[in-house]
Amino acid sequence: MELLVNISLLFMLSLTVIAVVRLKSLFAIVMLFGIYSLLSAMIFIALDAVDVAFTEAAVGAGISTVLMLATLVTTGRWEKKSSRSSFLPLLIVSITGAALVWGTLDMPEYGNPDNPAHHHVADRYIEQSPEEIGIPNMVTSVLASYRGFDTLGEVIVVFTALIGVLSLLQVRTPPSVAETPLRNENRKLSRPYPVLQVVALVMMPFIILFALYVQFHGDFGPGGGFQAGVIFAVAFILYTLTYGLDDALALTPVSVLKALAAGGVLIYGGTGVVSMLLGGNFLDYNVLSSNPVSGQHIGIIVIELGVGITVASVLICAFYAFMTRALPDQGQKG
Amino acid sequence: MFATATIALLVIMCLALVRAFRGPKIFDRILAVNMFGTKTVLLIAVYGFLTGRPEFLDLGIFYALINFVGVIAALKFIERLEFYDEREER
Amino acid sequence: MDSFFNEVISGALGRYNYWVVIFLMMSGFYVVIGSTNLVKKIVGLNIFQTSVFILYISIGKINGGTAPIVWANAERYSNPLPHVLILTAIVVGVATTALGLSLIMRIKHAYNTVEEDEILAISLEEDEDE
Amino acid sequence: MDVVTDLISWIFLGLGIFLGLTGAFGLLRFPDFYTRVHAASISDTLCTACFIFGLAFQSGFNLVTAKLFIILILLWLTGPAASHALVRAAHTAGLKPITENSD
Repeated sequence: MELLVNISLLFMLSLTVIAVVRLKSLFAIVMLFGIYSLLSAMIFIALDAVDVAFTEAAVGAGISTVLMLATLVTTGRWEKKSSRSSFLPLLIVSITGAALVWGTLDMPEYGNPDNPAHHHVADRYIEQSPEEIGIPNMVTSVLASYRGFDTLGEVIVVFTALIGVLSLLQVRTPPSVAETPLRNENRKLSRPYPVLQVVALVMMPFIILFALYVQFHGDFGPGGGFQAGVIFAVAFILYTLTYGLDDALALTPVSVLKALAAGGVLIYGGTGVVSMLLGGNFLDYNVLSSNPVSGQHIGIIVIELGVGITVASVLICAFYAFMTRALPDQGQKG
Repeated sequence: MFATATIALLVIMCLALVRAFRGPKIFDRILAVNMFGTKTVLLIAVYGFLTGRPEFLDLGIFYALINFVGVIAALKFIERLEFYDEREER
Repeated sequence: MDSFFNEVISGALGRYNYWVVIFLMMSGFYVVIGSTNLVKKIVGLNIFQTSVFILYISIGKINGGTAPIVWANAERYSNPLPHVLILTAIVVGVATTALGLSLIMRIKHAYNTVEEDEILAISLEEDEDE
Repeated sequence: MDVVTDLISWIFLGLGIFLGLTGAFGLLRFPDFYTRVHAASISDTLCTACFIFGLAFQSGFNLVTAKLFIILILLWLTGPAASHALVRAAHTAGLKPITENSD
């Protein structure tokens, strides 16, 4: 049965990809990319990677799709007919693909427990992490503790990407207080989607509650800082889409977001420095408390918080920068 | 019983996928994506019961959410594009 | 002869998902090198990236295993290491996608097009003018 | 007792499968966008409910059931809202429904 699910999901993925290659309407391509992400997240669930499925759905079907759509608004929705011949790319792709397939023939069979990939460190993570770190979700303990350096690097990459985006695109400054009454008056006159606004308003607190649940329940179930950060960002994206950029900017000013993005990285790095001051290695949480296991607990909760804050504020801020380009005069329009 | 439900959901997803490919209008595609997302949520729920570990329903909650936000974003940007033309989407 | 066919079939069953993933990867690659529209290239890049993720996760799957979260009834768990690697890779992926898309927006602003060959033609003209 | 709950959840799941397939065929076979929305969104709402009830009878009273009902509420909130917004956007964009005189 699991085999059948797996095969049909892979089949649907291939169909989606073929459609993406053939279509010329970029809007349709981006919508299909959303489907592609949802499907691959479903495959991750079928392959037991629940944490990864969480992240992929959030990032691929959520954030990436929204950012691509925002880009399409400024760049136009049709792909021009290419003057280039498609023969050479096809040849290169076929040769590369054939070489890769040839390479898989030497790979060990899929799913065999004796495969070399499942031994060495993986055994240790599975057998000892519940005792050493004391939390049931092995992915979180590997992510936050055993491979804490790596994760710190990733958080810094995300932060750097925000710097890049902000140096390329400006976020609009919201209108001053003097203009605000007029704007509100305008909005009352032409409320674009009252039903959506009500639904969004009802959902906002629950989304944020859910994000907090994912953030702090990440030790016990699928979830953690990365996923919770994206969910926070999704809440504000929904608000921006239904109420307009100006209201969202009034709610979360860009200066605060920038400070939070840097602050998250600081919390993460600071935990490492504190553990050094207490006599351990960098990011060695054992020394944070008299009992190593509760030290690990404290360390993981703190650094996951840092990750969550950084990811959320980076994504919200990047989204605002994109919206500034995509919907420049939404304040007047309502 | 869960196996039957899983197969039925996969068939429904395939049918929605066909509509997403064929268009013809962009709104048809968005509708198909919306339906596809709903069925994915149900598939996650049923698959959890099928494998005997139905505790990952958090994912289902989140998929429902992300699907909604995706559809709203698509509509919002379409509205802005002012590019609705009678051309068939191919 | 029979044993040869049996070997081929069992080999194919053990590797079919690697092959599908390679097909997906190559389609993404084809979009990147074959199309001239920059936004479509980004979509192709994302497809390529996601199929690499699927490859990693399928390497981590163990038959009869379950998700690597401690569970009383579990016989064995799938390998958590690829999950960690891919989880962080996905978030870095969205960060780079955002950067790429904002570059495309600037290119549209500067050249008024996002088609690769038109941009090349414009910048060649500018070079000749100088 | 077990037989009864199994039977009830079978009935719910069967109904859900039937409604889901109806909606999917409607999405595929109906002539224009507005009729497709009709087919997809109406069947979707009840289909979701049937699936969730069918699964809830299987799981009994625990956290899983609570999560199932959260999913149900969320889908009931977002599904109709999304359909409404979709039709409204299509109408604003000038998409004409097929009427008796249009052919």
